[in-house]
Amino acid sequence: MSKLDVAAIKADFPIFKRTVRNDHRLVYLDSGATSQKPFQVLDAERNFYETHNAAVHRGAHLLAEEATDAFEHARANIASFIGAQADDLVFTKNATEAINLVSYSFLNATLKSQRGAPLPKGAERFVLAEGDEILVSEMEHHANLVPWQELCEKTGATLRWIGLTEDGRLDLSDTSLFNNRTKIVAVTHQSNLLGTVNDVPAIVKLAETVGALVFLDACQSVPHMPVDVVALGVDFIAWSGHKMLGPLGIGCLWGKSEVLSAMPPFISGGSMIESVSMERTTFAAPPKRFEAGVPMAAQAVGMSAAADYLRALGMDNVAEHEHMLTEAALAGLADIPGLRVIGPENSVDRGSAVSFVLEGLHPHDVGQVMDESGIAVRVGQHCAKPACIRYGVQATTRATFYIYNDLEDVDALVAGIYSAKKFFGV
Amino acid sequence: MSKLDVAAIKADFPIFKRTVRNDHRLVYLDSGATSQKPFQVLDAERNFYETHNAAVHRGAHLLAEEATDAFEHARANIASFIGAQADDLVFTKNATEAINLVSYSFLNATLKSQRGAPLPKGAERFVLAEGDEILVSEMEHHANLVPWQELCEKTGATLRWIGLTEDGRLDLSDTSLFNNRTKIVAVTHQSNLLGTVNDVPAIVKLAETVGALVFLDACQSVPHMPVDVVALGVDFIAWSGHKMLGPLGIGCLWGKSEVLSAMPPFISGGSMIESVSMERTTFAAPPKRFEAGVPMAAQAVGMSAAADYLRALGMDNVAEHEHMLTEAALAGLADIPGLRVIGPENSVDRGSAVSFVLEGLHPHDVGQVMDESGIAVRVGQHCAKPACIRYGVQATTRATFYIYNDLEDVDALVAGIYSAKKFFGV
Amino acid sequence: MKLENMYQEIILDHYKRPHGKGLAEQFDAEVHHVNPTCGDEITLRVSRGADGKIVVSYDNMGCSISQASASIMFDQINNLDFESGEAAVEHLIAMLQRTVEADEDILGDGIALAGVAQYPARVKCALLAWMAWKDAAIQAGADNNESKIFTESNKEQN
Amino acid sequence: MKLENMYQEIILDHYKRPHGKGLAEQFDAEVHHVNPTCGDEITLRVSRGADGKIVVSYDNMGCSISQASASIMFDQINNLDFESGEAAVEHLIAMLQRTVEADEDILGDGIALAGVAQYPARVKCALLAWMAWKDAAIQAGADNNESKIFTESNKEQN
Ligand SMILES: Cc1ncc(COP(=O)(O)O)c(C=O)c1O
Ligand SMILES: Cc1ncc(COP(=O)(O)O)c(C=O)c1O
Repeated sequence: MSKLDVAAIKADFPIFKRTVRNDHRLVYLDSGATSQKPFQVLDAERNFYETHNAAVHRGAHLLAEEATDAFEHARANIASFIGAQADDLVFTKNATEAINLVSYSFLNATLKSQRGAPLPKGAERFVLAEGDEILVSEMEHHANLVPWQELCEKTGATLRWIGLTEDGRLDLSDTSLFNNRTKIVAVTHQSNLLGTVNDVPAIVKLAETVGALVFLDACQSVPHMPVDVVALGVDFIAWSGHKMLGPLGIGCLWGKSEVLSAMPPFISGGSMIESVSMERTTFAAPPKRFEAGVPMAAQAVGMSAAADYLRALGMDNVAEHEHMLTEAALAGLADIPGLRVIGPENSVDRGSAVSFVLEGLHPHDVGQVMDESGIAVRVGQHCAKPACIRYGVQATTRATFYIYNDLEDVDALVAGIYSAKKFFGV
Repeated sequence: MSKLDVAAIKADFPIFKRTVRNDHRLVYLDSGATSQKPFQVLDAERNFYETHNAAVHRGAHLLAEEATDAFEHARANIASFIGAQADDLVFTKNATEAINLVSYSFLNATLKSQRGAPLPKGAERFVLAEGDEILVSEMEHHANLVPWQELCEKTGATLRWIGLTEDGRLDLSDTSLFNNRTKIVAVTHQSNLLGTVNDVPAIVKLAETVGALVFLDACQSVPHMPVDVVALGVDFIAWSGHKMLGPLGIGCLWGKSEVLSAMPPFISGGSMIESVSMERTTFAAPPKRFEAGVPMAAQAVGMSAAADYLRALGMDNVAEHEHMLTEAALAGLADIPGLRVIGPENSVDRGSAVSFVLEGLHPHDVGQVMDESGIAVRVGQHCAKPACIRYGVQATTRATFYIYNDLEDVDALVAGIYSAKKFFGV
Repeated sequence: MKLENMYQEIILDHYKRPHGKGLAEQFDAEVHHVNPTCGDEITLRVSRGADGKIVVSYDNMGCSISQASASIMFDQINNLDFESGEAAVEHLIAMLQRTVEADEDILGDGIALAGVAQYPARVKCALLAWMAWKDAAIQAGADNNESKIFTESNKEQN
Repeated sequence: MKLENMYQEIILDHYKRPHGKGLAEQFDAEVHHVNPTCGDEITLRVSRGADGKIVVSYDNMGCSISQASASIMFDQINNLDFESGEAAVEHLIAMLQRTVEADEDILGDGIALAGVAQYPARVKCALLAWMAWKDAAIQAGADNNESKIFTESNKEQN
């Protein structure tokens, strides 16, 4: 049983006041792409603009002080949401930038080291030699794949990947993938396509034996389950605000402090420097070193309010609620003739992203029929084309659940699939 | 005479409803750092979240369609604000990212070309050889200096710079700075420290003779004067939303379409790809190629509303209004004993950023006394340390004016300076 | 129900029994276009006859709209010269942007695609095959005046 | 007026007539700290006597608060051992975070810096010299137990 009061929660989200096509109620099953926002988040952001707006860390007047204070308070609060210290949390525009920040740290450290340019203490961990390896998996979102491909293409490092088992899990049987050339292992915590929750302790253990860094793509975990970076034992995590009830335009990179300190800057400009002359610039300590330019302070304040909202619900309760919906959805889908779930078919170590294909029906067409009755699912490759190829599908239809969904929404999903089949006569 | 009705404008900005220290009215003279936001902008952003929120370019359901439509409409509207086409406008998190996008295009094209990796047609313009030159100026904001220093440090290119005359202008007398090794000339349209408006046609002409690209930092021009990219004849401009009444967390890079098409990607991930496999990825055309991850759609909508707001006032009127305030401020400051303006002392080819130092008084202390009576000025190096060094000052106090300022604010500034002198007995 | 405007019988017929699907062995140019969000793909080949007529063949995967539209494309512009084919593509685009009334003489069964205009996310599906044809025809040198109008956003760039 | 709480007479006196300003020729460690937003700078040198006492000298540029605070720092911790000096630094930090009552025995004229706590943007100014001292002392090997507490955000990293 779920401890969430979905009716009360829904009342906090203005978007559910509108109706969609043909005056249907909105059945929003696309939180895996982006979540809806409660008024508490929107109010926090607006309040920042209406009463404290100023450029943070750039002035000494009252508004600048208040804005800086609000921004840094948000940082501390979001850090505490994942069990971290404020100084180890970097704000980015989205998770994608956060991943690129890490991949470019390797590029920049490598190039600077080749030219004997100054590097922070400990930067050797980020210096790549020809033939060094970057290890990802076949279930990665493009955001956690393409930056590493690009890094390899520019440095001569080799990209390797962990394959997938038939039932949608990482195939960790080939432990030679973890070897002494492996510099970093970058994998997702929870697959946005398959729903699989990966065995992080196992990966950390394998990486530790070869001294590789571990980067965890937490886009689909931080919004949906309790995450404690210390307990996870990884070196980095990244996620976006917009998938956890927060504003668009903000993401986070968390890193162990000694690892962040060892990284040269990525995006450079104002506020990330210590001292600048035409000839030479020295850089601030993290997190500032990685936050060039006027930052998204209002969005940080909004994201912090989102963390408060989720904390008040209890992340255990959120996970339990989604688990309940996932079990119901998997059960409902199992009965549908011609339907194949792409990803684990049971609810063990599994989040609420449920992807499927229907024989004789293209996902785009399925999604269209559902949309016509107000059900918003996502169709396509979900930025995870390699995993689609792995499972021999061109695209899937995907439903994802969140705190404002209930069993009625699951029923709507199942009914929607039957309508689509009927509409197309398959 | 100004054509702006400042009282009516002020009524649109919620922040002026509050008071600051000691219940003083807010005299906001720090728009050069960030501008305040009218309710029209805040409403537009909130309306997006409350009624259309979805991940853009990633779904086929109704909300996704509406969100995509709102986002792309915003792009077209903002592009038209600078006389450009929608497809040539890239959204970034701020101007700083936009500048880095260009500097990293050089880095990435150079590295990919060295390794024979695929590059877009025309990318040779971005390939650097040892000894190639990047030309900036001594008045650049750190955002338009440090990325180029970093690029040089990583590629072996040489950074050169245009010096400054005593009265705060670019010294274009040494034309040998423009030579056939010059790959790009990156200069500011209007200095955020000095207020100087640079002679763009002269720079474009010099650059053209040697075939160099021209990048214009338009952070302090687009918000304050009519800007038409076609008339300017440059290859790129960049600016931020937050300085033109728009939200934090969004900036723009505009580039000529054949130049943008020639650039390899910078930040990579979802939505910027054409096709992905584990082995190889191909990329979308601009602007998408440069917008990896879920973008800041709500902020784009807010920034578009800001463009509408300014367009309704008329950018000519905005410029004229600021000019009037600048003349009054320069006149008032000229009478203050021991005060030295850093930057042009007259109002010819000059924007509304007015920096000054006072004999025997540190800017931090000046700013503090002003703040105590509600006047928000910025103190420090304004992310332009090299220009501070050039003029032999450690820091300055800076007032910047915008549409919600009037002559009373100028009087408050002048009176504030006198109070500071009195307080410290100098 | 609006949905039936898009999924007209005639569209579903083309989808289920596509015309001209299958690649020719001989060709002057081949293109591969994809819709990156949904994964729809088409490989399309053209050869130019001495008379300037362009023969098209294709193979594709995708949703009902993209497949039906490819089938209709084959019916309408196979064996036409570049100008006539391009005119049909432009007419289809205009119809989907609702700036013209659909002309059955030009689009044939394609007029049934008019319902797609209500669903902006699907417009790309309807255009995929036609844009691929245009790209291939240009690559085969069919556009004597080297049309500069053409910029296909999904075209491979790298 | 709150402003006078920060700019007390005693602060302005130190600002106008700073104590101990000027760099010693001999030293075991030198640091250069800056406040990047406002440009305040300090160069600070320490040498360690055989008795463990640390002799400090400095040169600086900056606002009244940062200069007065450097002068007070000189009065209070020049010629102290590391532990006593560090305790003073910690006490100053705590006072500026308003977590302790200021103790004149430890901070001397530094208690007059308490008014700075009202202006968070100025706290850095008040701390600049003291943090530089701590950094220099550690670099000179004065902290036998290699204190891990110390992380100075303005320290040069590259
Ligand atoms: C001239 C100039 N260039 C660049 C920037 C950087 O803009 P942002 O911090 O919004 O990226 C600014 C403002 O901070 C500026 O005034
Ligand atoms: C697993 C995963 N990784 C990375 C991303 C990228 O996040 P964003 O687009 O917010 O940068 C997403 C979502 O799009 C995701 O689901």
